Amino acid sequence: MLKREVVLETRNLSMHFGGVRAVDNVDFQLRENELRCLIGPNGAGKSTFFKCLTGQLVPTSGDVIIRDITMTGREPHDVAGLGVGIKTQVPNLFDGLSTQENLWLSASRWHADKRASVLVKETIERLELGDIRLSVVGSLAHGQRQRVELGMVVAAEPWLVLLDEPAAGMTEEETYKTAELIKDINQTSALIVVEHDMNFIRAISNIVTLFHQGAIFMEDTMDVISADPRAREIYLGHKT
Amino acid sequence: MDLFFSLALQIIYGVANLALISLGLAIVFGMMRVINLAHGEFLMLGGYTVVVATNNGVNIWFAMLVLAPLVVGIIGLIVERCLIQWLYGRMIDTLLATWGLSLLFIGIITSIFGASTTTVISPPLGVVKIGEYTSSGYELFLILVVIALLILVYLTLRLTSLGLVARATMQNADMAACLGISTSRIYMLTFSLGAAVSGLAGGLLAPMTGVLPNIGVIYIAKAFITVISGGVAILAGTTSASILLGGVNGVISYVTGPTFGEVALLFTAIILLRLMPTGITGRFFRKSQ
Amino acid sequence: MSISRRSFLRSTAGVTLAAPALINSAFAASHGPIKFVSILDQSGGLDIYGAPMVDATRMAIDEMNEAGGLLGREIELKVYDPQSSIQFYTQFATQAAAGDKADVVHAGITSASREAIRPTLARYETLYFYNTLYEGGVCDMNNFCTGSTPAQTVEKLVPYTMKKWGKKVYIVAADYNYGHITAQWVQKYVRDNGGDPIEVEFFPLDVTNFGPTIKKIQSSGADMVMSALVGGAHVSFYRQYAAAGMNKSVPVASTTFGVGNEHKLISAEEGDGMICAYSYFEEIDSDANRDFVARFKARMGADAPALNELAARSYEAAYIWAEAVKAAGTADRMPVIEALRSGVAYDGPSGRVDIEPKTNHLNQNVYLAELKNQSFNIIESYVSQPPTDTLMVCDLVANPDQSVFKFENGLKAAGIDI
Amino acid sequence: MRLYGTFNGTLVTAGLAIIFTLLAPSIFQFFTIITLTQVIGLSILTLSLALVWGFGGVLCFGQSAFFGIGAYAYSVAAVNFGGSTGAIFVAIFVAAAFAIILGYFVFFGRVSDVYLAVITLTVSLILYSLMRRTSGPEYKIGSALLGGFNGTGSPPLNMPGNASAMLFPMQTFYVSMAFLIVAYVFSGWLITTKFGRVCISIRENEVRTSLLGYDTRLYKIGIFGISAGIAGLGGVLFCVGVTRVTPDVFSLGQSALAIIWVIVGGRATLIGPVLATFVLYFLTASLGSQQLLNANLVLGSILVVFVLLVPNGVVPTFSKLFEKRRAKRYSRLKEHRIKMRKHRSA
Repeated sequence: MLKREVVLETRNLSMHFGGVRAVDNVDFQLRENELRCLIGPNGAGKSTFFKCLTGQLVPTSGDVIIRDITMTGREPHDVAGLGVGIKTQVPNLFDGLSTQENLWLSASRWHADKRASVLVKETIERLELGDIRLSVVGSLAHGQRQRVELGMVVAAEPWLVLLDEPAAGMTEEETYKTAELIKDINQTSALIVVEHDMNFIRAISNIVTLFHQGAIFMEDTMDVISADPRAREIYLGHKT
Repeated sequence: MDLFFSLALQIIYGVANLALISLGLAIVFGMMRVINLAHGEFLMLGGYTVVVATNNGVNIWFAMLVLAPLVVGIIGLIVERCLIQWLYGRMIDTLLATWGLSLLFIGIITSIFGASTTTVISPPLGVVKIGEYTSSGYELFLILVVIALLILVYLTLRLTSLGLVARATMQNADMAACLGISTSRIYMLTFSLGAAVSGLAGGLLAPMTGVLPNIGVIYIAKAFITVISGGVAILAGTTSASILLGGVNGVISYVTGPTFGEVALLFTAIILLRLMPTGITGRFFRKSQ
Repeated sequence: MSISRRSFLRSTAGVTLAAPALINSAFAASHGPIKFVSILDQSGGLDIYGAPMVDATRMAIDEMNEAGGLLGREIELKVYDPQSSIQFYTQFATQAAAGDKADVVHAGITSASREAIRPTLARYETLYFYNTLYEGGVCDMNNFCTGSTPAQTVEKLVPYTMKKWGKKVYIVAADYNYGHITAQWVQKYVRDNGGDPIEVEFFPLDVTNFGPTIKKIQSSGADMVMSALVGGAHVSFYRQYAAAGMNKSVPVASTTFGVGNEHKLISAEEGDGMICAYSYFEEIDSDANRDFVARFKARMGADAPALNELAARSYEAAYIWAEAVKAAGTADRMPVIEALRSGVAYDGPSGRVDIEPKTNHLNQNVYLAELKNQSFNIIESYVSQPPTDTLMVCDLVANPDQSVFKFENGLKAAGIDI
Repeated sequence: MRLYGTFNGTLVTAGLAIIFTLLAPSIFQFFTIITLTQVIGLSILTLSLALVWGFGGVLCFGQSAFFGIGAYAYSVAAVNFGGSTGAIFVAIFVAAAFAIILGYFVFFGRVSDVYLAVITLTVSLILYSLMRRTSGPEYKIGSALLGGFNGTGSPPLNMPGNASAMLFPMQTFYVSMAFLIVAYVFSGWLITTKFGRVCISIRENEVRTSLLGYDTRLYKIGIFGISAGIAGLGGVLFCVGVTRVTPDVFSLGQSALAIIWVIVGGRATLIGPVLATFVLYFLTASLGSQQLLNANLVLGSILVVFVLLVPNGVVPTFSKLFEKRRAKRYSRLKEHRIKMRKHRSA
């Protein structure tokens, strides 16, 4: 099989806060239609890394390259402007608007009104948001809000999706559905998913990147990583 | 040379003056992130306390150093309980409410005392000679008071348990709340303390400027700009911003006259805020108080 | 009455627009009360000036009504408070002229307020009195300016104080039109008397810290300071000046200190020795004035403010207008203007005052007084001084159709080169 | 909050305003009509603040800066041009341009909301100080004097193309109302456009909006500039009404009033603040005609009470109450109908 094209890449990416090296010289590559999970214990730097990708943080040094365009230090809207769908760790929604309106805002960003309406309808079906279609999202439960935000990402039909902890705060059933959804999204787009939940990761991913102390510790399938004693130690402490 | 010294003293006084009128505001802003637009009126109330007290035969030192902070501190406590405490976390609303409060205070004082009030107090210290130049002894005294006040605030923050709790709250209010610190009580005390410091400042300045119901308006803009330029660190912020802005104002005032002194002060502040949107301390002294 | 007037307005709105003046004369009632409107700031920053002026005006009107009114008609006084805000001046002036149909409007403290309402009152042909001391230069048939102008007071104050204290004069003045023009007159008279105006400094009205300037005065070697500082914030100058011990070595003279009752706001030690010039002081030693002061104090009780030129002149201006109404036999505008300009005089607390017809300003006495223990001791008096500054640029006798403010752009623009 | 603004509502309101304009001469006395011009100017200022704050989410504490710039620009331009028509556009343009430059500084400097409020306030205070310091005859723009503390005269409006044909007070009133209605309809239309909806999104959640790929800074500068232009127009009518412009247009008090009016009228509507301006202006003025209560005292109390008890303002609170009542009535009707049906079927 031919190696697919690299769509997202970091070169020597570092992010320092004072003396703390949250991200330290990371070289990372994501290929077309790939689904990659970033895992690691708290403070491993995966969220900081994620924020450097989305433009929410400006890295201290190194580069972020998306589709051959250097995006280092560009604003989040520039990243999103390339057709990248982004879901932040804390749900960022228009709390005063209904689910449908939130989705519509996202869809209409890249599509004409007619197509946008179709996309909104599809998204509502795909994410089973029908019963909260008209609810004001500010009043929804956390898990539902997560789903609405996922919907906003999906509704724009992005070719690359960056998700920060999409399953946090979801019920088991919701988590399962989310995993299915992510696999579904992966049919048409590449994904990076930052996650804690091991079962969730196992359900969706083949290749996983393990962060440790700001650097990539290893990159392999979940099975290999779970089998690796050093990785287990990093991830689970000394309890093994 | 004598001119230089006496001029330098004058500029230091300008800096001290700025620090004095800003400190109360800085305490409230630094610890509570509340911008109190009624700050100028707290100064004004301090001044009125002193004038009313001395007109009724109270010793001027007692009135300035004890009564003014006490009375205004209590007013601050009442304001916090009745108004501010309902608005925490709503920064804009706090701004608006304190603005209303400021108008209210001006209205109340005008209704009670009329547009102007007879003051028989004058700066109670004599004249200090520097070579052939004379300076006001009271201005020297005020410089010392400001230094003492800054040290006192520093020690309070460093050594007392209130200070420790306050510093914790400043660094991370949510965390402090998790540790079981009653932020509500801390805020109440802080606001009252800030008001008391403002009252003291207003009382001390009354002999120099007299009292008018709307004298706060003259102070608020400057205090406001000083505190915002300084950033959230109470001591480092107030001191550094006062030195910078007061220094610019003093030098330019002497060279070109007062017209451009104040304009220079405001321009410095705007440029400063463009370069460092979170104030001097937001940029340079992240961990200071 | 009011209903019919309103419906008339409705049906003739077009006519009204074309000639608002028409209605005024058409409806100027020759019976019923005479309407006297006063628009003066009683709140906001200017209330220290406005409040005593209103008190004095009320007293004048009450006295006239107790004495049976004017021409057998009652005088109805309406007082508006523009709250130190220009927009309310325009609004209330319009209301007074077009709404209340006032026979006379006494209004304005700052020149800005006067300039805002002067065109309105001229357009609606409503007689206008401006009773504040100001920089001079208004040349307007409809507008009588009764306050003292710089040439009247500065001309007397400068030579007297220079002779007493020395020839090197340091000038401090408020940074607005009045301060600038007064400072120019001071410079002129200092030079005319062989002195040296070593420095002129202007202060925005909100400045409270005068430290750097006080140091400059010390190092300048000045013999005296002439102050044209104005407003509540500027009172700080005198306090800080005294606190630096300067009032003993370099004394201060002023044509503005006292109209806001500043001498009551600072202590005796801070103020003693200052020399000021006005056309009225509460301490003037005459029967008319003693009587006036006694009546005012009796009326106001314990809260009576000190009387100054602004208050006394508001009182006198009401009376000189009343004299003119009596002389004209009507309260209508043109006859009253004629009467005012043809030598109607009033013997008031400040002495005899009458209108100088070329300028519609006042010939008035000028007094110099020294401050001692929070009150003024009259040291010199000059009888019936004409408004020489305005006379240099204005002649309403030769050219009556004027409504301009000649000094808006300063003295130089008005052709006075000093 | 509604995403899809009701432009029909705006048109209805505008229709009512036109009816009001036509009826005004027979309702009000002549002098009130004359006074209305300056109140209309102020209400346009309030409208501009309602737009930028209520719909753009940008709390501009110094909105009066643009208002004052408009007033000064108009006065200076009208004196220099010898006519008012071009000067009105100059005023709008200068105010908007100033805001866009200022906006570039603050929005691209990633200044947070509260600091933005403070910086705009500081800018307006600087203008206040600066304009008060232009007393000498040397401070002139063309042939127009700035005048320092005393300010400078503002020429009246004239017929377009004929500078000597001054408008009569009644015509000035009609023109002012026309400007107000146009500004109102324009603002109402603006918030229903795509641009307006993005601005509302930014107010609701700036991060999410930028994650959707919108450069929020540009939109903020856009709405900031537009609202400043509207404020500048308000300044023009205000100074024409007053016949004069003084540095007080930049004062803390002027900024405070605009904010009070928006708060009282309601932050999320356009018509509320405009109505609040009219009501409160005449309330304040009537406080000046009677000397019972200090004006500051009343205004201060209003602001405190509203922030504490009616933070959404009068109009939204009322319409909410109204909607609730309507909803209740509907549900009652529904119950009633169901009961009736049951009754029948039984």
